[in-house]
Amino acid sequence: MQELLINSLSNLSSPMILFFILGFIATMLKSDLEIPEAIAKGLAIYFIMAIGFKGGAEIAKSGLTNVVITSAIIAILLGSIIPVISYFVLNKIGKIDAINSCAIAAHYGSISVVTFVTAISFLGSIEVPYSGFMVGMMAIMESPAIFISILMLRIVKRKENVESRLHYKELIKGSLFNASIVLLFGSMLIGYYSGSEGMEIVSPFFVTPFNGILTLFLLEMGMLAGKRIGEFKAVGIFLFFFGISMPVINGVIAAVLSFIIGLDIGDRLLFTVLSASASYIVAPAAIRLEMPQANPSYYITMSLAITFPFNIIFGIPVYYSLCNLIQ
Amino acid sequence: MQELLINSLSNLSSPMILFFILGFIATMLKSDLEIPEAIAKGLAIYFIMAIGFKGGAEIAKSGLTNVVITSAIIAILLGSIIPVISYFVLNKIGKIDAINSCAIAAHYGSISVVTFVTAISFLGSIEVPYSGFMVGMMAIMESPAIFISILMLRIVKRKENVESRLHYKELIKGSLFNASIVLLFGSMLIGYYSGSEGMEIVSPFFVTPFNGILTLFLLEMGMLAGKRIGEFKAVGIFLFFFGISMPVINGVIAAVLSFIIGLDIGDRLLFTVLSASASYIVAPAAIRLEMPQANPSYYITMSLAITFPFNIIFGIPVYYSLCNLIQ
Amino acid sequence: MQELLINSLSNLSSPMILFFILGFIATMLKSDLEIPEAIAKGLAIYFIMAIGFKGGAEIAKSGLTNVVITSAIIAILLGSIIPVISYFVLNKIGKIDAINSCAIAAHYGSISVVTFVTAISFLGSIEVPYSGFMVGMMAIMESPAIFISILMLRIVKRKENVESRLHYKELIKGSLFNASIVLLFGSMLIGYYSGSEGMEIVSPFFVTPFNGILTLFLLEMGMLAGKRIGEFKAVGIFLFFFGISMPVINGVIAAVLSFIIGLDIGDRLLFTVLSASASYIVAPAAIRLEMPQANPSYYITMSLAITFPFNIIFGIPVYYSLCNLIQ
Amino acid sequence: MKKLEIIIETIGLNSVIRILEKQNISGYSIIERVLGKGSSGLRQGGELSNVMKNVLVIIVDEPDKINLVVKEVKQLLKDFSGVMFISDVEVEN
Amino acid sequence: MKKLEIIIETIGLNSVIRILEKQNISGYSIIERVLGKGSSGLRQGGELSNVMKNVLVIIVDEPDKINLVVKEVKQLLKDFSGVMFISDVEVEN
Amino acid sequence: MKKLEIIIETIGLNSVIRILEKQNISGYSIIERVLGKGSSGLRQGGELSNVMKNVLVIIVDEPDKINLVVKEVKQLLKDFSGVMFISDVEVEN
Ligand SMILES: Nc1ncnc2c1ncn2[C@@H]1O[C@H](COP(=O)(O)O)[C@@H](O)[C@H]1O
Ligand SMILES: Nc1ncnc2c1ncn2[C@@H]1O[C@H](COP(=O)(O)O)[C@@H](O)[C@H]1O
Ligand SMILES: Nc1ncnc2c1ncn2[C@@H]1O[C@H](COP(=O)(O)O)[C@@H](O)[C@H]1O
Ligand code: NA
Ligand code: NA
Ligand code: NA
Repeated sequence: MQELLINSLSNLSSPMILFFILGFIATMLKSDLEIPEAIAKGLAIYFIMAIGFKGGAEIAKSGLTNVVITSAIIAILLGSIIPVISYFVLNKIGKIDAINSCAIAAHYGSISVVTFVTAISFLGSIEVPYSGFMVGMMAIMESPAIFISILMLRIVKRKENVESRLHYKELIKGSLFNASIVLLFGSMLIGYYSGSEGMEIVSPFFVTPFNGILTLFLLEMGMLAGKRIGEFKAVGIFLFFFGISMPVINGVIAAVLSFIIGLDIGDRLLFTVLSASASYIVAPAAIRLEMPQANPSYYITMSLAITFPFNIIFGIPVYYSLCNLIQ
Repeated sequence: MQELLINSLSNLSSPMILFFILGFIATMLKSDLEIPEAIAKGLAIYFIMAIGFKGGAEIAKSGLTNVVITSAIIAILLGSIIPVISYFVLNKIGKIDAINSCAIAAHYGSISVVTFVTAISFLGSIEVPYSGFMVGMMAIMESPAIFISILMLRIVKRKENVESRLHYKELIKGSLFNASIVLLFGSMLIGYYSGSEGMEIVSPFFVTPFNGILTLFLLEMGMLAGKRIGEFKAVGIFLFFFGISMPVINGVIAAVLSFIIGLDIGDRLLFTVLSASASYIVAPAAIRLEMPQANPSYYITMSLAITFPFNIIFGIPVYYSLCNLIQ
Repeated sequence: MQELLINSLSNLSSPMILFFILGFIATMLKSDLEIPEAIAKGLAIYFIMAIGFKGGAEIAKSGLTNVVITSAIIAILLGSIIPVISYFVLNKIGKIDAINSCAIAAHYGSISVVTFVTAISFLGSIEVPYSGFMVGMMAIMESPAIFISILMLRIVKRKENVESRLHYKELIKGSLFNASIVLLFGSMLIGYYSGSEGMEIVSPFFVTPFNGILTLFLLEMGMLAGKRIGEFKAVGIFLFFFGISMPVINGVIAAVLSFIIGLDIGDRLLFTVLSASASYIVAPAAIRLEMPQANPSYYITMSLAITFPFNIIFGIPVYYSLCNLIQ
Repeated sequence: MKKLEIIIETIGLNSVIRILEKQNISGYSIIERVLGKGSSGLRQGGELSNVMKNVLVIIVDEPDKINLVVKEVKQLLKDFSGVMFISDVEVEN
Repeated sequence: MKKLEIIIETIGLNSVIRILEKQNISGYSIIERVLGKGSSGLRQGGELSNVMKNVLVIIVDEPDKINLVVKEVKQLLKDFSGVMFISDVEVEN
Repeated sequence: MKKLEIIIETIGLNSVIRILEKQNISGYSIIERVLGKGSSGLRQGGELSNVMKNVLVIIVDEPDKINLVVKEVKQLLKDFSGVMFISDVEVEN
């Protein structure tokens, strides 16, 4: 408990988190702080390259054990069961209609890269190591929930004979070959292949200023999140609570599963964070295409303006304590 | 005198200033060098974060003395009298109409962040320290001149029964909660709160490459300034001389006042530079809203293409000698 | 031969090249990886500043010998004969019409900054020095081929009495005062003038993270190149082979000439790379203006999507072995 | 139906939106970063304050509604740089 | 000739282009980053997924061809947010 | 009044502006980064030279003035990729 407090406070006094909060508040105050989107997109690419490369280089150094395969199975499992659980919570408890339930479920089953990056930075600050292959787990967890949710909607709606609109080709392209997956796996491969020598070449850009650049990125993310605050009312009280409690539930599931397969604390935290996080880049684009009747205000606001800030500010230290408890 | 020469030459041979001049000349030659605005806006945010954070961290280390309060009073005072003096010079000596006089006065009473950043870099190069709270003084000096100028216009025009168009809400929002003020104070708070530990985390991004990044930014600023060169003729000879002499007058006032309240040379230079500088981001937006009859070509060209280059290239070392003289 | 293999493999395992390939493949897979153009343009400016400054500072340190003048003559010579040779290969062997032959010839006679930057990074990795003035040679070689090609077209077409459309003013402005030339020479001057002291100030931004930032830039360049893959078919088999064999021919000419004038291996490689590279920023803009009947799909696709990848991935180590052979 | 196109300096956009909201306009579109020239001189961007850029607002609606908007925007254009023009369109839905 | 303007959410652009290609439309223009408001609420950008942005597609062609496109896009607009309007233009070439 | 819309490749913009200036056109607007397809193939951006992007120039003026501009731009469009169309608008000021 005391440890949780210490970690929470240390997290809350990290410049990264504080700049996120600053961005959030600045936008709420309707400050005219403009966020050049190009910069945000450029930084997103930077972080994917940085963590991918670092993960690959780490694997090159320490090798891969069998735990990778078990981990990959767990990753797919988590990506498949979280949307199902989420759907039932939304539809049965929250009485949210089937389409919006499926749409939201897809987001919570998928993952948020920035939350993962922040968790890595948190582990660095408390000097807890993690395995390079966990970056691959993130890539693996990005798409299954999207497929599962689309499947769920088809099952639920099969009687209604809803005009089917499955863009197979675009969906698979968008989910398997989407930007972040290709770039993540690619960067891992490059990091693996170019090893510690390559690491030396790129580390003044990808390692040394990593945390500093993260403050700038989280400031921008805070502004993006704060910009949606006006749509809170539209979201409603149930979905708001869903947005801060579902991550904890998903986190617990992941913490337990990753403990069972015998992962170390760092990797367990990362699995927990991945499960707790909700997608706001890949999932919205896929779901908008597949479920046009679902309301994008719901899922974008929830994942970007509720769950993301919650995870970044409070979630990560809480999940860390959680992982420490379960052993 | 000799010292002035040395400082001027050293300033003129700094890569930052040289790249500014390069950008200016390149654009004058109508080179097709395009300036991605998104990059310029992103860099502006970087510098505000960097100096804010550094200022806050410095305060955390050295504490605050009573001089802060006197300084804040001086800051507000300078921000209030400079527009009044400017107005009289413009209207009585230059025979500029009341509206344009008020509009221009607002710009010279407000401040330019980039000029301040360049002065900080100059102090660094001659290894003269400055106080962290001076960043706060910059934030304080941004808005008063805008309010004073609007007030002046109302007084001057009260007989004419000009249809009043005061956007109270937008004006106050735009002046008190504008991007740079919120971000500056926020970054200072974060720097203060996360202290030297936080500084260590962000310094590879906010400190080490600071001067290098400044060369890129000043290149872009030089290009933006050079782009307006075509409007020089529209501005006219009087306003041109105003643009290079008013800064010196304002600088002298600030140098004297800051000497009286007993500040050290570094802080005095910064007060002088703030007073000498003219706003080209915050003030134009506010004044365009409040004084639509004023000609934006005047104030934007003057502050961005005349006063800013003058201050950057010649002003800063001159002001430094000035501050050294007054003691 | 063995050395070539080693250098080729070492080049192929450098993170820079690997990220280029990743970008290329990702875009071919139609991944939705978006490239914020503003970032690419900002990075292009960064690299021009970085190599220009470094070149100038190096000249300040080691001085200039007579070889610079001979080199400049060679640079102009190469820029003048390559388009002529290219024209004949295209028009006589490939049976490409005169206008498109001239247009393409202009691109292969001009140079690619990014290829040059990658070659510098390659020399760094094998610890072979090069002279600062070579950056100036790049600037010198940018425009002659464009003028020569326009001249060739006029000669070829003189009988047809084609309506002449020479935008003298815009052409000269665009070719002599274009962005990269002004910025390159300007940065060299600044580097020369501010010397090793200036170098110290900017090196945490322009030197330390240089290779790391290059990975990000080459990723983006790979994506831009990959985006044009669809137009390969339009280009046809002859032009494709031209795009990978003409660079080698041009490279051999440059390797021989630069050996004759007695340059060191590093400088010879750079001359070879400059000659082998094809322009995809400056030349397209100039040629589009002067030869509107030429098909931009040809020259942009060839220089950006065929020759550039070829040079980056295979060319540079091959040219290095070539230069080593010729002695 | 009528299409109303308003080109106005960027800082006037909020006021236009307020009018559209007041008149309960059902839909509109905004294109940012419109450069141009008019009675108030050149607006060619190239500054960080956005004072030298315009936006284009497109509104397609019933003639009556458009007229109400036109009346109010006309007032606005006394204080902000901009122009406004109307044309006939056929809406397909 | 007729001018057809389609404002549609960004992720629908590919489908529109496919229709234009199918109908052998000779030319079209695209303006990206169009914000707006409509029956599906605000689309004010500010997210990294481009789900909250529109594009404007402009097609000038023979009335008959435009009608064929309109018919297919109408179908598309059941699934994607967007509007579509037609006006008369005179083409000068 | 007439509205003239010119879509032309980016490097032709300066020539268009020169024509507008010569004809003393009182106002015009420019939208940059217009992508598209036409007789000269796809222009989908994605290069650093801006050769593969268009601009849209909008000019609202008297029919006579528009005609003078049209005549000159027609000449220009022999050398630059682009199209041009005219429609009727009602200006509200
Ligand atoms: N006749 C016109 N045709 C097209 N756009 C115009 C016209 N007049 C003005 N504009 C646009 O409206 C903006 C403001 O116009 P003004 O208030 O006349 O300075 C200009 O910067 C142009 O973008
Ligand atoms: N009446 C309208 N006038 C202009 N643009 C509209 C109109 N209605 C909708 N739009 C545009 O079309 C987009 C989608 O509309 P909707 O499908 O109605 O939500 C909006 O975000 C607007 O950009
Ligand atoms: N029929 C059309 N409708 C709309 N835009 C067009 C049309 N034809 C051409 N364009 C635009 O004009 C540009 C140049 O056209 P072109 O000269 O025909 O290649 C294209 O890239 C399009 O942006
Ligand atoms: Na998740
Ligand atoms: Na001032
Ligand atoms: Na070449």
